Amino acid sequence: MDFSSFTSAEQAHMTKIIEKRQMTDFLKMYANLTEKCFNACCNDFTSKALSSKEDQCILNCTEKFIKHSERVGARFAEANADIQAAAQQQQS
Amino acid sequence: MDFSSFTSAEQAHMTKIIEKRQMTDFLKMYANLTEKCFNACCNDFTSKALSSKEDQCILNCTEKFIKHSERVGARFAEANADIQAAAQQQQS
Amino acid sequence: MDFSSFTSAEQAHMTKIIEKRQMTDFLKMYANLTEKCFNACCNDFTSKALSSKEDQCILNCTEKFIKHSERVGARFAEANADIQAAAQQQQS
Amino acid sequence: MSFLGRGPGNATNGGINMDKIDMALTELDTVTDFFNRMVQSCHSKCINARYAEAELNKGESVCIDRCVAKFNDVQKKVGEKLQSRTAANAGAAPGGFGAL
Amino acid sequence: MSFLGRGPGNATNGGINMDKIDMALTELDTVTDFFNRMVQSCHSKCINARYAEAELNKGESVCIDRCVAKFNDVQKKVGEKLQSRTAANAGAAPGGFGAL
Amino acid sequence: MSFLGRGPGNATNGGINMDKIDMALTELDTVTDFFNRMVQSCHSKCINARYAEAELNKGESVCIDRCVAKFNDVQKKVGEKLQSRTAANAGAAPGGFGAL
Repeated sequence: MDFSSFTSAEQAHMTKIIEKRQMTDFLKMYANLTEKCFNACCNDFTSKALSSKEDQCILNCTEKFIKHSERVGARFAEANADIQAAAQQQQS
Repeated sequence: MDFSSFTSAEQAHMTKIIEKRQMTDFLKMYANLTEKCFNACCNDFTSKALSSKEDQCILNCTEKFIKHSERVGARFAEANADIQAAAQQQQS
Repeated sequence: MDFSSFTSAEQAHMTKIIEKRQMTDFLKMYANLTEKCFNACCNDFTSKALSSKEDQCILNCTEKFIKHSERVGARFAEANADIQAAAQQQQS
Repeated sequence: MSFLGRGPGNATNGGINMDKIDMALTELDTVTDFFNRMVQSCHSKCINARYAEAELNKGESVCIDRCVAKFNDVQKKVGEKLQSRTAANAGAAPGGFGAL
Repeated sequence: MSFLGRGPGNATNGGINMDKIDMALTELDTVTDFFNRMVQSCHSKCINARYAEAELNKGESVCIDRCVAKFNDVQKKVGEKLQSRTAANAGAAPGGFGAL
Repeated sequence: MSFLGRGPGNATNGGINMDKIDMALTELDTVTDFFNRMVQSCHSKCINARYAEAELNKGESVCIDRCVAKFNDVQKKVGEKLQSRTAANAGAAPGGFGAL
């Protein structure tokens, strides 16, 4: 996004909103990750305690999801940079 | 919905909100359609380019989803009209 | 949640917001239940009327979902009470 | 949500009754949510996921019409069930859920 | 969201500290979201989708109890993992995720 | 949503143009929504759900890269299709959907 047309008051206001969004986005990601890893790893309800196998699955699932998100984010950022470079090329 | 009890100021305010909703609803539909058609059409990741088969599938999926939504919308509107006619019948 | 640090004006404001949330949460639960029970019970579209079998399935699905939610809620509340009791134990 | 934004006490703002607006928006959101779920459910029940063509075929079209009718009936049935349960619990029944 | 509605600067409105209200609402939304996902997950893990009867049977009831316990454990484990990752990245660890 | 909170008329608040903020937030929400759906879709397409290890293996990594490229292409294609449809219906085409 391009904030160059924003006044400094507008930028400060926007920063405050974005900071709040980052917190709520993080909390949503946390809830989503809990649900996803629970659904993938827990299929045995003959006991209420997590088995060591389930436990390991949860740890791997969490770690792998974060790495996955980071990789998607990196590729996504590259693709957006390419689009903007192409747009600027066209304008000049 | 029945806006007959709204003052003209309230109606103008409501119109402004609904216009904004229509835009955000459209953007959500666009994201949802992208996700749905991608999931239905793309299953081969041996290449990063869309195959001509995937390409055609995406076009058909998009077109068909819109026609589907329009048909559901038409039937839904008819059903609501029937309900309101029945309610008026009962009142008179 | 702990509202002990809230002024009475803040508590009154919060109560008003929570009441509104309860209504919208109920409406969302209603829509979700409609979708879930429809998807589980309706698989025959050779007729537009609900069969008596589908009808019974919808009633059972609704009733069972509510009982399920209530049981999950009861266990969830117990678990939270345990956590808070443990936290207080640690503090004293 | 809007309660929060406004702060307390100013339910009327520039001649506009914000509580009335709020209620109308809740109704709009509820109908929209319900409609979107109907679109999704009937799509997965009726539309062939191979997407060999762009048009709805005859079978799909008929299926959609019946699906909408059934979905509406289910919405009504679930609403009645919730209402009778609420009535049994709370002693009194609020206004009907049958028609949104 | 409420920041937007209010505009800047008026964090206190009629003796009400809006930031405090905001934080309480974020907490409420988080617990509600978490609870709703637990209901959905345990429903798909434990409840037979044929709906031959309206009552929870013995097996389903026991499954729900265990499912809630496991879901809570998973939430804690995922929180600890996220926390240790954040701590490793940022140098310092914020307050615990374990209990909402 | 923020229109509601603010009430009418005060589109400028303390030197801040709220409509500009609103538009920037809509853009932010749209990109975030799109990105989250890409993460979910590529996760279910590329990541083995057994979770025997914590690292992305070679096959998964390559799959993610291609998945992001394809998802972006699909987003563009769907946008063009929606645009040509809207143009056909309304007579005139609005600004492009291709790039968010």
